[in-house]
Amino acid sequence: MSDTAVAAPEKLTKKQLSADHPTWCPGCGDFAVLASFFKVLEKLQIPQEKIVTIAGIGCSSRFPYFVNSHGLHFIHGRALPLATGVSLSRPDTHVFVFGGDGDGFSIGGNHLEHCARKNINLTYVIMDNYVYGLTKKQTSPTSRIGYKSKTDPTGAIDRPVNPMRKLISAGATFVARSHASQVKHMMAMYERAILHPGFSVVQTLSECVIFNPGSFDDSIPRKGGVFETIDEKKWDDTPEDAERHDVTNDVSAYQLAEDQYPGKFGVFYEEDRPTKNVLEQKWIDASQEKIGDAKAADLLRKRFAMMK
Amino acid sequence: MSDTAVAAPEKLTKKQLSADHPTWCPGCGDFAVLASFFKVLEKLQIPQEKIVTIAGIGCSSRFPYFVNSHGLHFIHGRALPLATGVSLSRPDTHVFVFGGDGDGFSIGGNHLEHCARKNINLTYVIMDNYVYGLTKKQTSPTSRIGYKSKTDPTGAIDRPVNPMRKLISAGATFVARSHASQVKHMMAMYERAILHPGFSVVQTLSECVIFNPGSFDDSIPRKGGVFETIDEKKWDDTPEDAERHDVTNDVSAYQLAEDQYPGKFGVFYEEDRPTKNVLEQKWIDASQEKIGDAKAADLLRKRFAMMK
Amino acid sequence: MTIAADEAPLKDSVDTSESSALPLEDLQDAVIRFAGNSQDGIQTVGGFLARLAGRSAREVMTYMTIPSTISGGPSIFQVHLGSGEVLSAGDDTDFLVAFYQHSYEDHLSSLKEGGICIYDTDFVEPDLTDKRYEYVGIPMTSTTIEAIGGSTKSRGKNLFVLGLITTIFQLDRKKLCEIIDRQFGKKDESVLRNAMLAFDAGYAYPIGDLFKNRYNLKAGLSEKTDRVTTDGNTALTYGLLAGGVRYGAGYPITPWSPIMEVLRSELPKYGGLFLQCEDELGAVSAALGYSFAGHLAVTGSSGPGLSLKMEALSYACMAELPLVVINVQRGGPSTGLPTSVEQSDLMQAIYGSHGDVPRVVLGPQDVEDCFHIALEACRIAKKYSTQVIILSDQALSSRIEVFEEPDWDVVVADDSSPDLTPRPEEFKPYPLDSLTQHAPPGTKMLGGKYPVVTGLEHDEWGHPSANPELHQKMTDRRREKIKQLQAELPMPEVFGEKSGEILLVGWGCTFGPLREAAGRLQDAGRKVSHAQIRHLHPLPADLGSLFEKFEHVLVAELNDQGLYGNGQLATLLRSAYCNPAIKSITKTDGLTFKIREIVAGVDHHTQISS
Amino acid sequence: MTIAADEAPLKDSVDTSESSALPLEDLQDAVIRFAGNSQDGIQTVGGFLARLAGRSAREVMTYMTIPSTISGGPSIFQVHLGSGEVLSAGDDTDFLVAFYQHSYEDHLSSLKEGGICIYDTDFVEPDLTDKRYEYVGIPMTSTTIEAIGGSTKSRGKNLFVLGLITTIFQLDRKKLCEIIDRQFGKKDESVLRNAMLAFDAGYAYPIGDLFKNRYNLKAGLSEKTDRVTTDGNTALTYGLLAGGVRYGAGYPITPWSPIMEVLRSELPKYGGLFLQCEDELGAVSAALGYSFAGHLAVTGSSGPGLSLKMEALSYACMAELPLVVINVQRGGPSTGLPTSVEQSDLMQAIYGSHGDVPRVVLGPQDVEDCFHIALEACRIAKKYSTQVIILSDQALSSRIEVFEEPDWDVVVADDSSPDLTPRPEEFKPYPLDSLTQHAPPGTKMLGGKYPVVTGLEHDEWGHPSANPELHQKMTDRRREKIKQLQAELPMPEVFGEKSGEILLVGWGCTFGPLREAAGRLQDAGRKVSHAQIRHLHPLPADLGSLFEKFEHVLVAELNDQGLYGNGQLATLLRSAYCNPAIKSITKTDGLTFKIREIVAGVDHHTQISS
Ligand SMILES: Cc1ncc(C[n+]2csc(CCOP(=O)(O)OP(=O)(O)O)c2C)c(N)n1
Ligand SMILES: Cc1ncc(C[n+]2csc(CCOP(=O)(O)OP(=O)(O)O)c2C)c(N)n1
Ligand code: SF4
Ligand code: SF4
Ligand SMILES: [Mg+2]
Ligand SMILES: [Mg+2]
Repeated sequence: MSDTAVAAPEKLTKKQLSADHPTWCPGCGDFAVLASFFKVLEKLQIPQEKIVTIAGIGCSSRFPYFVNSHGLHFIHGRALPLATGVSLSRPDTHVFVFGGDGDGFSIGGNHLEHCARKNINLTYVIMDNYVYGLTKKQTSPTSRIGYKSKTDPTGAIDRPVNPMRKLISAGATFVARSHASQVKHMMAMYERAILHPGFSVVQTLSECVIFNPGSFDDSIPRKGGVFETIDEKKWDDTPEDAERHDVTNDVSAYQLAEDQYPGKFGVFYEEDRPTKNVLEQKWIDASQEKIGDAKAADLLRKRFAMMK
Repeated sequence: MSDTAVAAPEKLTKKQLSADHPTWCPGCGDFAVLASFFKVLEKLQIPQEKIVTIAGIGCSSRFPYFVNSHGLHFIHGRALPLATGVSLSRPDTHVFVFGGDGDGFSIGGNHLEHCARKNINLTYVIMDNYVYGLTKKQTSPTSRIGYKSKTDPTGAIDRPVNPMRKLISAGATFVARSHASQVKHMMAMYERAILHPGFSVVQTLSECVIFNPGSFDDSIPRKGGVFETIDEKKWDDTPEDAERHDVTNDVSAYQLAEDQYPGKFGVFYEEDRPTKNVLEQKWIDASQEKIGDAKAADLLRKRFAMMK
Repeated sequence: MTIAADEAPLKDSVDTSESSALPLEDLQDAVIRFAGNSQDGIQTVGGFLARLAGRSAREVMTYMTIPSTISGGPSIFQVHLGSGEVLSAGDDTDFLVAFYQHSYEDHLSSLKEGGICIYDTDFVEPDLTDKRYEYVGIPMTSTTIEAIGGSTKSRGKNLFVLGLITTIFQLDRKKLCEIIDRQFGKKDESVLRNAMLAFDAGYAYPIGDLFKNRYNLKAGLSEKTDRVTTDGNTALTYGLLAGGVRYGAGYPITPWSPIMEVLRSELPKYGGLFLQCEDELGAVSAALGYSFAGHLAVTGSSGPGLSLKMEALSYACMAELPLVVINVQRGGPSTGLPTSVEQSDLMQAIYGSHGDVPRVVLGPQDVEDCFHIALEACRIAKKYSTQVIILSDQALSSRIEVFEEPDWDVVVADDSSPDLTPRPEEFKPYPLDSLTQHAPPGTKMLGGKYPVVTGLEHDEWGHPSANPELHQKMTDRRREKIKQLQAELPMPEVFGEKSGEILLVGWGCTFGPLREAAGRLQDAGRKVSHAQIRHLHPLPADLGSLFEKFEHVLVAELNDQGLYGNGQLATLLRSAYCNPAIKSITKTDGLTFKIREIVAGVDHHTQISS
Repeated sequence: MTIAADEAPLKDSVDTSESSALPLEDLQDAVIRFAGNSQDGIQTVGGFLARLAGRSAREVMTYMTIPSTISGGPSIFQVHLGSGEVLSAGDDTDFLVAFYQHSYEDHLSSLKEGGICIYDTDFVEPDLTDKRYEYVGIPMTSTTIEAIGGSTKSRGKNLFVLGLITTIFQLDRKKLCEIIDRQFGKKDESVLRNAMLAFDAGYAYPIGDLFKNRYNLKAGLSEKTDRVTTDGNTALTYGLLAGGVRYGAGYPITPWSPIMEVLRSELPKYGGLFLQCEDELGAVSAALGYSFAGHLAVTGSSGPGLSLKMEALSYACMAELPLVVINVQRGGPSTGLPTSVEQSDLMQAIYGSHGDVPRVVLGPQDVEDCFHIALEACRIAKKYSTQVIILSDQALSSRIEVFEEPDWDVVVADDSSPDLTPRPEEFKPYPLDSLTQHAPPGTKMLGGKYPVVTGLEHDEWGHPSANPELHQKMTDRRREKIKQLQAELPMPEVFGEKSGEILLVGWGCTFGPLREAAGRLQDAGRKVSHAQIRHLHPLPADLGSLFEKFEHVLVAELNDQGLYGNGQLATLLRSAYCNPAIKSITKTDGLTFKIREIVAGVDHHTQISS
């Protein structure tokens, strides 16, 4: 998403942005995602009526109820195509999609891919808890092998999706990874995602304390894990810089995503490619230029003359 | 697919394997795919009644009618999950799926991805003509930018899917690319795919002479193009070998797939990973071992005793 | 190269004197069937004839079949030209033009006794001993090749035949040349030249020895000579544009694709756009995204694709988002008969989504009506924030008819941009007592509280709630607003008396055959009336009392009689009115009704019960 | 740690003497509602009581609500225990156990006049001036904490209450201990110990001063004390296993998920497997893959997921592949009320797919019937190579009932492996004149020609064809085989006379309330009968003549009255029989019928028309 720096007349505060108290379980990682989102919105001061939060179905997908903005709580797995409709037809709004790993990678996996290659201008936060939360503990496409769920009582056996790799290969133009236990990191990622013009995605590990407790301990320093962030190239010609990650290089981004447990955190990939929004608008502009100031009735009249 | 060397008592011939004369347009690339498939079957001598050809909807998806084997012509985009059901429940059969780029990458894109990560034991040939043939020339997910179709009268603008990258990142265990104008190459690819235990895919460029003529000329030597094959590592410790492609390395496979027009041909990736078929069977075996020779009635009786 | 008709390269030397010497027979109407292969361009010729009718105060209806193989195959195009009202493409034909032996063999039986079979002597050997018909053999292929010059092979045969027809029927050559010019003038220069060469070869062909007469199709009642000639898909598409649709999303499928293709090309001119999606689930979702964003949007498909949209349509009902949905029906179940006509998706249109989902279903009765139904669908969707499904079908989609140009100043919808006026503090998106539109993104909420549109049951403010009474009340709300629409629906026009022995009832593309059948039965002295139902759900409020005035209410539909002997509309009508006079005439052979099939159905039911 | 009941750590010193001194009142039945939060484990207690009933010749029916928030929230569990037939969970309650102030406030009105409200004095302050009820305050929380030791906080309160109920109702303490032991015995040793400590604290609680009576629930009619106690989802699941289902595929959704979870765990023991798919479209496709492969397979979901399966189900009809499909209905439209009961997917089950798609729809009427309907579905799917949709619902899915164990030697299906016997040369998969099964992969075709199963219309050999007559004949074939099934269906059991003033008709989970209502009206001297329809599509052949013998046929359903005043089953019945005596009693408040609502509906319709 882009074009966000327009300041609202009155200052937008967290208080204004808060709607219902979240119905998530105490301790759920999703609370921190919400809090970080509020903080970034406060910082960017997007006019309140221009914020649109859209979600499918899942614990995480209840997000729109907790944000006091225009919102839509859709059906399972289809939030992205719906958001595509909003983004393409209402360039004046800022479109955000929130959802879970099941919603995004299972039933919604194909929409994600096509949204990415078309580079639809919106920001998508996947709150990944490696489990189906709302339906109470079935294996999700990101569940680790061996994870015991109601649908894998002896442990999951299917190789999980690698979200970063999926997104990079699909053509998403901003691909990042963050962690609900790291508020500052989340904020930085969300801010960059929002400021990115195009399809920006931040996979955010968000612990389901009920059905998958401790799942991300490996990446939480205070639980003995390692939170390994990506060291991005600074283009400062120093020898250290040679070792750093070039976020514009999709092959190294792909390589960097190899190990996903606990994996690395930060921006994997960022590309400057025209959005579908811009490309379609170009066509609209060209068409309208051609017709001059013909009204709908004129266009129809002209077309029907051809059918005589 | 694996376990194919079982010879049938009478020799299987192309004649036996031919069913209806294909309804494809004269010159359609799909004819050559069919012919190559017949030749490979002749070579491998899979018992005729064990061959299962499955397809969705599209010109290419009419394939099953042209093969005299058990077949199923399903609905658009869902051939892979249907074939999954056959593969998992009938390990004695050899499951082949054929279809087009629209069927596989558009409406069926998500099933492809999940079939790949689960490593379902079957062979999938995508007859890619960069267009929707059956519905008469709409943009497909592999149509090149600028391609003029009925849905992109001024030329396609969306970045196309990169099939090799999609498949590699999704976790397919055999990923290859071939060309309907290169019968020997096709045969080699199909044979290796069939012999591979697990989910094997061969994207096969197959020209739609009606709606996308000349689309693959860049890769046809007699039309002035270049048919660039992948030089696979031979592990012979020669200096030349260092330059060759290691098909077991997913990152170099990914890199190799960067340029898709005309792109390279051959095996991009091959991995030895247990199939879901094997993993599920292990669980079945373990469960059955535990229950001894209890019959269904015994199992039910025992379970109901727990509900008293 | 653009050739005005009067500059057309028709050599003055073309000798039509010989054939013009034939006696003239006046015809009220004529049914001509061209039978060949899909590659022969017979659709083009049929289309030209239809367009000519539109320009020359005659009526027309066409009918075509599409081969099921990709590489093409046998195909027909039938044109019914008439000076009076032309309601169907004709059960039987007066003239058969047979290009190949298989065309001759498969279609000879479509000729009326005494009908004329015109065949290509280069390919057809007819059985001249069958004295029911007359035969005229013409070396169409070789004459065409000769006329154009060998290189283009048999291409152009269609225009040769058009020329032939022009001379046989005394058609307006000048107007036809204009039409040909418009079609081919934009292409390579040689294309138009060859077309005209072939046309002229046919026009000049010496028919004097072959035919007994030439024919004069009398001019029609309509004074207008500038009417529109087009097919149902096109009419529907422009109806949507006139109705204010600016955004759409879809996925290709026959016979829906042409609608999305034209929208994709046209919408940018109107400042909107059409999105080709990865599948139908994505398409209906994107379309709902436009609706949520404040636009009037369309999605559509044919049977299999509609099935895929059912979940999202259930959402649209709960969220009360406006949407126009097109289903161009084809033969089912499943992939079925993708290029044949059938009306078997009516129940799905009404009941296909899970839950109690009141929505609106409309069925256009002819090509012109495709335009007007689309307009009406737009109006209803907006006013009632509801989903309107338009059930067109394969026959309507490709059939060509002539009709008067709409009055654009009347029909074109006003400004269709989202309503972003700030909403007052007391604004409720789902008030229990009135219709409203939701507040789209970008709208300032003056009370400071922003709304979430949801598929969960909710209160008047759109807030999720599982309160039992509320669910009951909101279910009532969703039903009652559709009943409110019902109250304003007009009754269907009744052809014939408003009471009597038999009321023939139909919907959709069967309008013509039903009306013709009613006319024929009336002529035979029976008290038969006909009503075509365009508002299928809800039904117009007084329909039940109309039905009570007839001994038999016979509902003719192109779908199956089901487990209880009733077609789909008949099932609905019987359940709504519990009137045992309502009986079914159904069939599913992929073809439209013939007049005689309807008459037989009427006889069957009236004999059984009398 | 496994404690046999007689070794249970109930100290001999527990003093129950005081309370046992209370006078005993005999009860025929009792309705007890536990109202607390979902985290309090009241479901567990309810389940224990239900299981005890199964073991002690008593009848039981339960009812629970599920909070809609993930983190839990207010929830109730109601147990109706009786010595006679128990048909519903009870309109009103005799005893209310209120854990919190909100529980007390929200549920007090469920008590009958004179009913007893037992409340936790640690959390609830009742309004003792409301003299309609009696009040018994007990410090449940603090007593539990005291009994277990502070650390576990209020956990265990549920077992304290169970102990209390055991002493109040003179329940069989030994059997209850066995049941508790089975539940907790497998866990950590301390879990069982704490459970028993809490239970005993309740059991020993001095109730002498608080209650006027103790109660004696009389033993029931059934001699059996080894009956099965379980819920509808479980019964259905094992019915499928008994019926021969060995393969399944699905995607999670409430309240269908438990069925797939149990199948996933159980099927490997039977040599089969259950596949969790990426979505419902994949699931129905995989299930059809099993069918094609020669197995009997199942897929299922709840409303939204069923909508997604409609396209593939249309295919299954065309291809004639057998499949059992479960829909555990919930409140709609869309996500609706996912944890409430509704019967609004009936029309979709019958008509939700595009095209004319005859298929079978069954509705189980109680928990036991879930088992038997599943068996029947398996039999029908196989015999007719058809798709059978079982419409269960949220209420049946979680309701606990007691029933007799099936006779396994009778009900368990024979070998269910694919039929790979070589097919003779003349084999036709779709003969026009008889039922057949297709030849699955692996079958040798002795004629040398191998078949392709297709969704295109086809001839008797399965070969695609667009021939008009053939499409008609194959449509007939698909319809007639379902009519053949219809001819063999039994009539529904009629409770009461087979003719009279009123026939109450229902389907699915409303069986109990309808039968109770009929009984109550009969007691009041009215000629009321009741029939619950289990075969919803096709309907049993003679249903129409049964209906003709009643003045009023009142169809009670948990769905909306629609645009014409008829619920979904009523719509079907009216259209099939055109009998205006058929009228609707409907509601959509997410709750099951209360007896008095049905009685009111009966009064309404019979007053209107008499
Ligand atoms: C069509 C459909 N299928 C299934 C469901 C049930 N369902 C709701 S949420 C969900 C998955 C939730 O998992 P995830 O997306 O990871 O979100 P989380 O709850 O873990 O945040 C499922 C399967 C549904 N509502 N609709
Ligand atoms: C649900 C559904 N949507 C759409 C269609 C229409 N349709 C049939 S084939 C096809 C795409 C064909 O393209 P592709 O898969 O590339 O095959 P090709 O014809 O090019 O070989 C489409 C859109 C359908 N049959 N079913
Ligand atoms: S169930 Fe898990 S994901 Fe859902 S709200 Fe609770 S902790 Fe969060
Ligand atoms: S339309 Fe294209 S893809 Fe289809 S059969 Fe013809 S050449 Fe092949
Ligand atoms: Mg999740
Ligand atoms: Mg293609």
